[in-house]
Amino acid sequence: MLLEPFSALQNFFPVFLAAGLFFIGMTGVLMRKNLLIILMSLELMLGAVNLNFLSFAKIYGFESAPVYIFFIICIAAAEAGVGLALAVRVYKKFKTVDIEALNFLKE
Amino acid sequence: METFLFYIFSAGLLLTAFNTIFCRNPAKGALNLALSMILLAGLFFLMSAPFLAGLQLIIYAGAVMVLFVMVLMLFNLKNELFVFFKKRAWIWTVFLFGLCSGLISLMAFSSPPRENPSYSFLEGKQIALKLFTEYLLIFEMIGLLLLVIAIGVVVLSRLDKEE
Amino acid sequence: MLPIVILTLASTGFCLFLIAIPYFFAPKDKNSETKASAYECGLAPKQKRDSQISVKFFLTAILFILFDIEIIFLYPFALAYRDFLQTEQALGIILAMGIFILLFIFGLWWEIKSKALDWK
Amino acid sequence: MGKDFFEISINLIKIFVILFSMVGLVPLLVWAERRVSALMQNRLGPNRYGPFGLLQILADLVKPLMKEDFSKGNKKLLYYLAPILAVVPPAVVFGSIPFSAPFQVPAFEFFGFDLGPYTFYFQSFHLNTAVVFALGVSSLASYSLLIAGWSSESKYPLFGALRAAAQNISYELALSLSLVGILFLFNSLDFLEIIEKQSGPLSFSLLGKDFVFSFLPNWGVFYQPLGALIFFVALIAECNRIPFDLPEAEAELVAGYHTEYGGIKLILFYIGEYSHMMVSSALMIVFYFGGFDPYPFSQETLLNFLGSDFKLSLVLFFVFIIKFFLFLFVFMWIRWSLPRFRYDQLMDLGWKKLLPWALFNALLTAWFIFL
Repeated sequence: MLLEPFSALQNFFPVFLAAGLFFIGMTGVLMRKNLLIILMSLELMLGAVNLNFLSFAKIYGFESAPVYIFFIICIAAAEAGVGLALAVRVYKKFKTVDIEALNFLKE
Repeated sequence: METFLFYIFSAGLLLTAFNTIFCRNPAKGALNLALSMILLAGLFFLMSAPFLAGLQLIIYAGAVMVLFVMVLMLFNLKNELFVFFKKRAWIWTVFLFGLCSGLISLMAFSSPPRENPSYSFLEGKQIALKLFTEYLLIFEMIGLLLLVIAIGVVVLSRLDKEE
Repeated sequence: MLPIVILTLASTGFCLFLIAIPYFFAPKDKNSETKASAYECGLAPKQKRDSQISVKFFLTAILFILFDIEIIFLYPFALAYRDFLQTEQALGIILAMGIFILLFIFGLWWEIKSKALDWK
Repeated sequence: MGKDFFEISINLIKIFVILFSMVGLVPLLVWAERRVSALMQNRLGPNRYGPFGLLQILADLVKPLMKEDFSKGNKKLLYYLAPILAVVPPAVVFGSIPFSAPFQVPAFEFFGFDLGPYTFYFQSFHLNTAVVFALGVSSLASYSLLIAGWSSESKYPLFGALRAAAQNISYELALSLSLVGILFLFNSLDFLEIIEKQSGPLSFSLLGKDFVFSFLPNWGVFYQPLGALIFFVALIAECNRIPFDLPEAEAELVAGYHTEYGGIKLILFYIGEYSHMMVSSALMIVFYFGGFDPYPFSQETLLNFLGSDFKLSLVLFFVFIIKFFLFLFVFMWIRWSLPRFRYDQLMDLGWKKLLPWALFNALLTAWFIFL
């Protein structure tokens, strides 16, 4: 009832939502200095990709979308695990989680 | 009634997504992200994909979030000062979002969606039939990936014992 | 979907109602320092509250995620198992799942052998 | 929720009835637990107030209501959120469990509205992927532990919360693996279908020949006794009950993650724990003991014996209630007969013994089905 004038856009609403969510995640990655918040917003971006896949599956009948969502969920979880393992190492070595400290490779 | 719920969930999702980024204490960010993952599972549910919603709930809200909260407790972070890395990132976001929504609306008006869609491919059994017939190779690769990560994480977290 | 939302709201509302009752009826008195301090069997809490906690909990959580993903792959396989038996290339699929489970068992065996999971 | 106004209101009332029956049952369980444990140690449980000490429940409930609502620290919101999070996930999963067979309501006329025929489900909501939903929501229960421990702002509850969450997590693995065994057997995610497949005498076909044991019911437990045992042990561990309740043990960390809570908030934690126990026994019945399936006489004979399927659903409801209380008794019985595990024994059991055996059980079922 909200998008009556753009009735064609009615079932594209989750796609816009997914785009919005994706860019919120992107700002989180770009703007925050704390390593953990960056990992969290990365999870947010991957969740938005899932939502996008599902909405296009429903709109255009994209048969194998659930399988892609399945794989994205698994890889996102595994990646979060490894990212956090590295974050723990960074915290142990540099005593801070701020990515400013990780500039030792710069000469 | 369902669409009304749909709008509530998406509004809640955007709100918690903002909170995960703009909160001072990372632990509160983790809890906000957990809430947004639960709302995302609710959205999947509303889009008639209950099996995927259940998976999302188990993996994201159940496992990933507990990991984040555990790690944040390990670090015992004080409320860090509200530190932003770069101010210009905001402009990028708004610009790209505008561009993206333009493209989507272009696509929406150009190609009409399918008429009477049958969403049978969202149930558990159909996913399995497609997963194990067409995407068998990727399935094996993910099995190997998980094994490598399991071993890597253990080795990674044991390095300090030798030091 | 709506009943689930109503059920969650109803149960949270009930808990809030229970929490609100003492807010109105129970006695309220000043919040003394000793009462606010953490409960450590009556002794004054020794040191400030933050401290270093072993990595062991973190390792369990990561291994939980990894093995949970492998279980998640078993769910659709279990659902469509009887249909796979009818298809012609059934043996290929079951073989592939056998390899996957072999990797799972090897990962678990390696965790147990490398004493990553025991606590003391 | 429903086609017409009448059905929506019926569904709404049903949701609240199921929620309040669950929360109402909790004090009764507390009382029953004290009586059962007393009789086991041949002493009399509470029997002072009212018949058989039933008014003791009232006393247990009203006293914390009147306690001063004390809270401190700067994480007030989370401090109050933890008890709520302890109660909500079990309540939601309890709503998805079918108590009895759904029955058809014929179209009838009511004050001028002609209300169409619809089926009335004996559960808050009917999901066709209920197994994954129940597992997902019950995995949210470990949040209340973590938040409670973290918002109490002191070292010991934090340790208790971490240990409780780690234990909760590692037993969830064994839980989901034994569920895989069930899915191999009944390969459907809907509770009603799983129960429907468990009716009738035990009959399966192995290597072409099929066996029928008329005296044994067709329940899940006779196909997978090992899976049932693992499922039961994992459920006990999920509810943090003895012998797995080390994180809350008095001797260890004072009271674990809910040290800093008093008054009604502690009672909410108990309500959460007991409703989790109820959900666990209900899940155990649905998966392994045939839900509301009255074995000795099959549902059809009961149907034409009783006439309308509404009466049949009522009888099946009582069958479910009997099994339900039987399992609650088993939970209490175990609580007072087994010593408490040490923490590393507890985690070893979870990872090293339960998990491989659950995997073995799933593979065994797959192998048998393949034959």
